[in-house]
Amino acid sequence: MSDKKIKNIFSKGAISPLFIADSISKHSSKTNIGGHSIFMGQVRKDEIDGKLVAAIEYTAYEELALNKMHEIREEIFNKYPLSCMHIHHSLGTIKAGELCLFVFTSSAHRKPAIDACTEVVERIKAELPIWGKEIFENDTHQWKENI
Amino acid sequence: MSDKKIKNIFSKGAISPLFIADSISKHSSKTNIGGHSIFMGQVRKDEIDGKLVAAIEYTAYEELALNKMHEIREEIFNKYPLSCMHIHHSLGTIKAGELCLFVFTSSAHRKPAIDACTEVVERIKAELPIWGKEIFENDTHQWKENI
Amino acid sequence: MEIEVISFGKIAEFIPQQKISLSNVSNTDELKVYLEKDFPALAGIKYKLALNKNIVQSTLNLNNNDVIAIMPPFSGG
Amino acid sequence: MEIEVISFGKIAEFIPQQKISLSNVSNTDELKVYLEKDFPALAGIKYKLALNKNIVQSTLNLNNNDVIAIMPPFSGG
Repeated sequence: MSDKKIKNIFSKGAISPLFIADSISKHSSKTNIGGHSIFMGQVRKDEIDGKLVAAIEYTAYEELALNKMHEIREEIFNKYPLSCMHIHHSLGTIKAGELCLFVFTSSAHRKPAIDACTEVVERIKAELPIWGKEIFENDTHQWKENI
Repeated sequence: MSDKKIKNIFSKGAISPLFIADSISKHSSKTNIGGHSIFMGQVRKDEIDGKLVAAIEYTAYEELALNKMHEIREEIFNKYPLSCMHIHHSLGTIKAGELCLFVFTSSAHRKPAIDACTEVVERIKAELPIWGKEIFENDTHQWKENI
Repeated sequence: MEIEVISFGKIAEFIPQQKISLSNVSNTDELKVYLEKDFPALAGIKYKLALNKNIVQSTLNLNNNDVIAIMPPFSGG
Repeated sequence: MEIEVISFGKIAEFIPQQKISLSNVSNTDELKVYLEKDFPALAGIKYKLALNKNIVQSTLNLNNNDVIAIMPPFSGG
């Protein structure tokens, strides 16, 4: 593994659209970029057995997740000619309609940005030790499982 | 073709990150959405024969482009279970580092949003009568061609 | 018959918008031959025609007052 | 030897963080048998172990003061 600094991807609470706008703005000085790809995960108000999901409470094994994300980041940068990659995942309680995941990749041409973004999203869901507890409007809960 | 209203995708000048943030925010009330995919095109400061691209000036055969975009939109909505799709393309002079294309798709689960976004970007580039004139820093120009 | 010609991108640099009176030209294939003779620069480049705001896929008959657009390869996005 | 056990997600609802003294358990495979006997609810669900912050792919030997995490299927994103 390289000696690059391990970046934190976690922050408490929902990801705000203004944070995303700010992140996009910061790339206007990188004039070698031609394409940006973004994926955002939003908490759904699913109905399960007649109960509505009010929020998802996210917890993680943070140190393991950050190590794993670091590995994924290195592999993706080796695989695709990317200019940048930014990942943010919420912890704590995120209400239905709010954003809990933000993946942002940029490259000179569109294809690497798009392919890397998709691959990172898949790997985050499959490989990072993060758990979502779906909290229903009546305060009962069930644990989400990625399929 | 359906009788849905033809939407305008064109606007003068660069697409601002705040416009994108606003567009994202508007989806927080759509609590059946679980995934959003965004593609943004940014003008590159390419170096061509020793000259740097300062801006791209976009023109379009607007009526034909909007009719074609309407067709593409209908086909994409028939092909993927999308909640929303928003497309914005700049006209006029867009400086290097600024955004000229914004494609935004949303669906309950991630895959349709991601696949539809990618497909729409490809089709916009291949099928819409839009032309980019690369203006160099010394005021000469050349016409861009999508490969 | 008279048709209106509009053009875009690099083609607009040498074919300005204009009305053209045609004789012995009845369809879009014949029009291409006519245009490439009248505007030799057109012969060397790839282009598509649109007839009354529809892209011409295979040859179409022309009528008086039709609008023909001459379009170089697209480069949006 | 003594190991520390931490747990996550739904598993944290029935296995709280704790120190466990082990005898006759030397690797992660034997630990799984031990845990599933001590916490029968674990036997019915899918889970992975991590040893000192590394996901256990195949059996690993245990040492005194190791930290074992018990993790149900991930559901981030």
